[in-house]
Amino acid sequence: MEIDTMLTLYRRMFLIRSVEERIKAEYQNRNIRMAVHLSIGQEAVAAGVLLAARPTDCCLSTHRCHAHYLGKGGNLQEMIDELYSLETGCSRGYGGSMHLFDKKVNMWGSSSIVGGSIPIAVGMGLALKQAGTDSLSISFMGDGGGDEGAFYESLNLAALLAVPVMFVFENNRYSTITPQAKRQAALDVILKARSFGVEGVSVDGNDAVQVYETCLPAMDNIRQRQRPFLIEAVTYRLCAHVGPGSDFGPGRRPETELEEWRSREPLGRLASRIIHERPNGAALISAAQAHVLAEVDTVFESAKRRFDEVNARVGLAAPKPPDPSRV
Amino acid sequence: MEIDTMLTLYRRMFLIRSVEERIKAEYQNRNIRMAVHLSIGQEAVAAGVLLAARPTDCCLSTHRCHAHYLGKGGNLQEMIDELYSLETGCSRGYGGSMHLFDKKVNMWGSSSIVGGSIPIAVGMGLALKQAGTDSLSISFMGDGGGDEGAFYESLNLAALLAVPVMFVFENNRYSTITPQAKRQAALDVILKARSFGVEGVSVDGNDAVQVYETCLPAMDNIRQRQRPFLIEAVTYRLCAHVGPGSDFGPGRRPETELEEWRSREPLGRLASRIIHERPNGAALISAAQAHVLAEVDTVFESAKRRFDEVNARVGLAAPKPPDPSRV
Amino acid sequence: MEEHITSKRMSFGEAIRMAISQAMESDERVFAYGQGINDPGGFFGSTVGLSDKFSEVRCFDVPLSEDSLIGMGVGAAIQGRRPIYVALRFDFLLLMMNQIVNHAAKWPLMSGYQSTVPLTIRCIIGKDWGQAAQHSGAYHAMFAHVPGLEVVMPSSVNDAPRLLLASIQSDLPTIFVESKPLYELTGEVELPIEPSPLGQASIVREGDDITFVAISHMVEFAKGVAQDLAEKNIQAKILDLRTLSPLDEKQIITSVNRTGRVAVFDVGWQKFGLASEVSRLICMTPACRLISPLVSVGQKWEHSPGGCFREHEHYPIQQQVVTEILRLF
Amino acid sequence: MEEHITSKRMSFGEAIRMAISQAMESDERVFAYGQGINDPGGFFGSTVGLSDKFSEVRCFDVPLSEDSLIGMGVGAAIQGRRPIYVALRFDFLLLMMNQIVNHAAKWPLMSGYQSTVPLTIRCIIGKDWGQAAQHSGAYHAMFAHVPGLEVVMPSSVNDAPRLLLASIQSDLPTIFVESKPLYELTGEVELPIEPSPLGQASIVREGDDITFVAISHMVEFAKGVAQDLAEKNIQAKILDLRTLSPLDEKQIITSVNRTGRVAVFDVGWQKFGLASEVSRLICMTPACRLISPLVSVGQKWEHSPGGCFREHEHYPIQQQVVTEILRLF
Ligand SMILES: Cc1ncc(C[n+]2csc(CCOP(=O)(O)OP(=O)(O)O)c2C)c(N)n1
Ligand SMILES: Cc1ncc(C[n+]2csc(CCOP(=O)(O)OP(=O)(O)O)c2C)c(N)n1
Ligand SMILES: [Mg+2]
Ligand SMILES: [Mg+2]
Repeated sequence: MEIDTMLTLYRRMFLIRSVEERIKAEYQNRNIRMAVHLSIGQEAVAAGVLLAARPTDCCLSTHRCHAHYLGKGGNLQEMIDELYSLETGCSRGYGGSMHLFDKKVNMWGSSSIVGGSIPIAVGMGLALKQAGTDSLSISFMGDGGGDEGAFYESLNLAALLAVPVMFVFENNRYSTITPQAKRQAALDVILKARSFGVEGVSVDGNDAVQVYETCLPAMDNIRQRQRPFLIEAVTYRLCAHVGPGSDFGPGRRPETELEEWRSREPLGRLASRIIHERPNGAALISAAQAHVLAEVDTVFESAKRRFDEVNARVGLAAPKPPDPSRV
Repeated sequence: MEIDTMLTLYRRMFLIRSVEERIKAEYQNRNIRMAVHLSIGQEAVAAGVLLAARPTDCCLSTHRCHAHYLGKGGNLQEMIDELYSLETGCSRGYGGSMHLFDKKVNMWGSSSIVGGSIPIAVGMGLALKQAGTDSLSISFMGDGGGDEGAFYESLNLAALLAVPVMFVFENNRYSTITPQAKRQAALDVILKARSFGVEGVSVDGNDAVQVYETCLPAMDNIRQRQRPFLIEAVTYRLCAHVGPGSDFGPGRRPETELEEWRSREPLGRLASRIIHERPNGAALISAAQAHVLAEVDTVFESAKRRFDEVNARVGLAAPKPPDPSRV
Repeated sequence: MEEHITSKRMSFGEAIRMAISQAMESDERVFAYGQGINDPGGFFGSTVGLSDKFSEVRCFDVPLSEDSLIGMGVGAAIQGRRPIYVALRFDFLLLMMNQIVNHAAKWPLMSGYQSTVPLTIRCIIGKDWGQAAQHSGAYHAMFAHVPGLEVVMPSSVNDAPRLLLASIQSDLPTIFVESKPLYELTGEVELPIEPSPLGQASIVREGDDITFVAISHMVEFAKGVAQDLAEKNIQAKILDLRTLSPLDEKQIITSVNRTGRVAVFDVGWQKFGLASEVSRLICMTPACRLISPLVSVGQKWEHSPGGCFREHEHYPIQQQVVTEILRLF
Repeated sequence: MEEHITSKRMSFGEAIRMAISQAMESDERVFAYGQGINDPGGFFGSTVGLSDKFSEVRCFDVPLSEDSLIGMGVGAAIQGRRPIYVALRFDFLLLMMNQIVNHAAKWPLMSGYQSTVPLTIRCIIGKDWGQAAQHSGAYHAMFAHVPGLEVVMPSSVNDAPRLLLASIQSDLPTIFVESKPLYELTGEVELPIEPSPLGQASIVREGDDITFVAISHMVEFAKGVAQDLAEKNIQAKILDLRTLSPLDEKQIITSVNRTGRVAVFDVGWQKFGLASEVSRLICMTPACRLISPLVSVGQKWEHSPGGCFREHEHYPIQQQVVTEILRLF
């Protein structure tokens, strides 16, 4: 793979990571007054899939949509403004963290109802086809989406009506603290998709390069054959389901998993590869990081300042943040 | 197979057939004032599955429930009373043709919402298990049920919670006039079920003996292992989707299919076999027929007389029957 | 091409089809889909021939996957298409609630009003040949309770195509509720069909003694009652609401203010229904006083039974309503 | 075993859990299920420890298959079990509408009333840390519109377990609506918990000048308003409806008849909602006249926004309501 592509992937992942780490850090100030679902640990999926996509391809997401918004190239300042409840936010202060929207880059929003955006993505694909474009529709979902009947109806509809849609089954193996195996009697989503007439493939969702290299030809194929395709990206969420905390321990996720998956976390892996393959890799990475961190800083400071200005007028008291253990 | 079992199967099928033929004949008098969905041609499914079941097993059905009600041993007079809108009907005049109910034989009703009764059947099975019985739940559905996400959710739930339920996928290859292939991109329901963790098998749904012989061990297995199972019974509806008419011709079902399936109709097939295998087969069949026809006649005459009595009081005008082409 | 206004007598089903056909002709973004939509019977005639005329790309049959079919419509609508889903029974919309309420109705707000959802869902209600509890329900009040949705309920052959065209052209998701009894009617329809603004009631009959607020096929029922009352020298003004959401609050209040008496003719249940909403308008309007209690006509507080004798007791009976209203005077 | 009445101070979540635990102890047919039900946090404490005490057979985690999960509950209920489904957000009930309305609510009638559906569905509403449009909706009016369902909406720590027990014991499907703000409360609960009859409002405050009809956490809000008004010598009587279906029509009418003024404090939208239904009762009762227009307090006619500034404008503000009511006098 070209170094440029690898660096782009890295930069996108690092942007996602940095933004989310910053959200974590700022959350205690209680001025991001909404539920946030972080993708820390899962960045390779958004970055890999969306770098392979074209700007004209249309994307829909779930409650966990920060990474997809940023991966699609959504405006960072508008996203952070949205998290700070500002009118200048990407959803004008109506959507919040779970409903990020940026028409300019064809990020068409998300649903916080699990499975809700899947059939909508099929409809987007149908519209793109009807309009005679060769764009495709990209539907991000979690493994929780695989519990919902709507997903199977959507697979069938997409195959039956020959809709250009890429289903991205982002399998972090949990819905909140319930593992996939406690919710699904059979775990092979590729087999399921195939039984409905949709081809698919499973990839290491923590390997951005593999995700990207799988998506590129798959997307070409979708465009040319006007047929849906499914990619399962196996990954792991390093933070809590919701909020900045953690949900490991008795009755929740086992600590051992955290250790195991931390060692496979996608940024470190790609960084090693870049450094390993390129003599100046480390320098390139540092430069990319510095650039991103500066941008993130500027954006947050701006949003925070304007939040304070607005709230000086409105005067809302900082509420208690919610019970971190539940959605 | 024992001659007694074959004769019982024949008698049940002949009862279903005779009742439905009589409904067809009486329908023009406009005193059966409701939509009727006839199972003529599909009798082997109800007869075969339900003869294999025990009286304590609990059954749920769909809009096309006459055959299942009768196959389960539901009271005939109460069924016909229900069709004549009488208070003495099996659903007390509230249910009508699509909602036949007879607790005495564990016929627990039906839903005219396609797919609606499938998860309910899973719940029935769960209750039977929780109560410590070894009864099972039997869920009849059409191939239309295979379009609905609820079916796949139900497969998963049944497999996950180890529920003793027998899914009977009665595949007459059409939903109204839309063939299965125009609704489902992939047709193999056994593959689908398996991908959700439910084993299954496909049988000739016009062969009552095969249906019965497949169900018997399968049901034993469900009882013993407390695991769901699916049987696909491929069959064909010889009448119109709804009402006493026919729905063959341009834009609907091809006439050629009718010819093909008429020759494979289940009553004639079983009769030939009985006659072929037993010297006195023909006589046994005639006796069974005469007995059933006499009962059907008595039951209809009684219901008709009482309908007239009630309507002499209430004075409802006979309405126009509905457009036969639509539900 | 020069267009001149003509008019044509047609059935309710033909009028609906005409509106769809005209919408598809003038806007390539319009498409229609539904289960069995291309059946030669074509939803009581309302979709006959559309796929021949516009191809199966723009009028297509679909599986029984109600929830996702509406989701698909939402997605296409968000991308600028104008889908019309034909749902037959209103009861089937209960399978679609997640997509209608959680998605179609909310998507515009969730996007900061940067996105529209021009989706139309046609469905049919009404007592009809013993269809029983799961095939004859009327749930318009549930949808009228939800912001972001429009609920349209025509009562006549002339209004229906006009209102349907407006629904298709609207940028909000619209529930277009037809009624089985209306499919028995024929009427004169002006061509080409012009969209009729949503949110405007029409006066079907003038009268000073009592206001009848009616919708859908209950407008015909109200006319029958009004005629009987006229024989006793009581003149009812009949307002045909035509749309439940938006609701023509102004005309309702103006008329009730004038007559001081009101009867509501609904096709559904009264609790938390149209009679309730009309009452709210009355109670919240300063100096709007009723001379006599409001009369509420609709379904009995129960699901509709399958047998004809039970069904007969379930729906309102003209003579009983006349008697009830006469008691007010 | 001898039981004597004691009482204990506890949180709302503990009170709910206590009711479930007591129901499960005294009736082996009761079971509870829900997504993440056995999380150590246990739905704000309301399910903590149940699976330890009663085994995972009677308190179990489930997939995200809302529609079928309710269907499963209906089936188990028809067979005599008494399932409690814990749904968290009210918005998720929109995925279950087909099973709740087309099946649970209709099955008894469709069987000629030979079958019952003792299913309870718990859900939670309310403004809560920017949950936005899809996680804070209130749809109780939609369910109260449907015959065959019960809708229960407790407002206090003491009532909630009592009403929940009655819901579990009821043979009808019941929507039990909790509220996020209530989970902040603690209160004294009498033990053992006795079921509280459904359909009876309770008088939370006496007063002769205006009737406040309130539900769920808006009872607390109404108390605040009443206190402010008392300073101006206006005494509000507060009726806590406790259940929306059945509705205590008699107490509402009796009180409104006496005070001649009324304000409705709802957690949802007003159109086709509780304010409408209260108005219908008023309009349909002979000689029930309002001295001043009804005041309706609830959510703005829009879905709830995610951002805190928009959200702030979306919900009622005590001072504004006080001002509006003062204007009536
Ligand atoms: C229909 C529905 N049911 C339940 C919930 C509550 N909920 C919110 S996120 C979530 C977990 C979903 O898991 P998954 O789809 O795998 O996404 P992940 O959180 O792992 O990214 C749940 C159960 C919901 N939002 N929608
Ligand atoms: C959810 C739902 N969608 C649509 C319908 C309308 N409808 C009634 S019966 C039927 C055909 C169902 O086909 P299938 O399940 O194969 O049963 P069959 O009629 O062939 O026995 C349809 C579409 C319905 N009743 N319910
Ligand atoms: Mg997950
Ligand atoms: Mg079929």
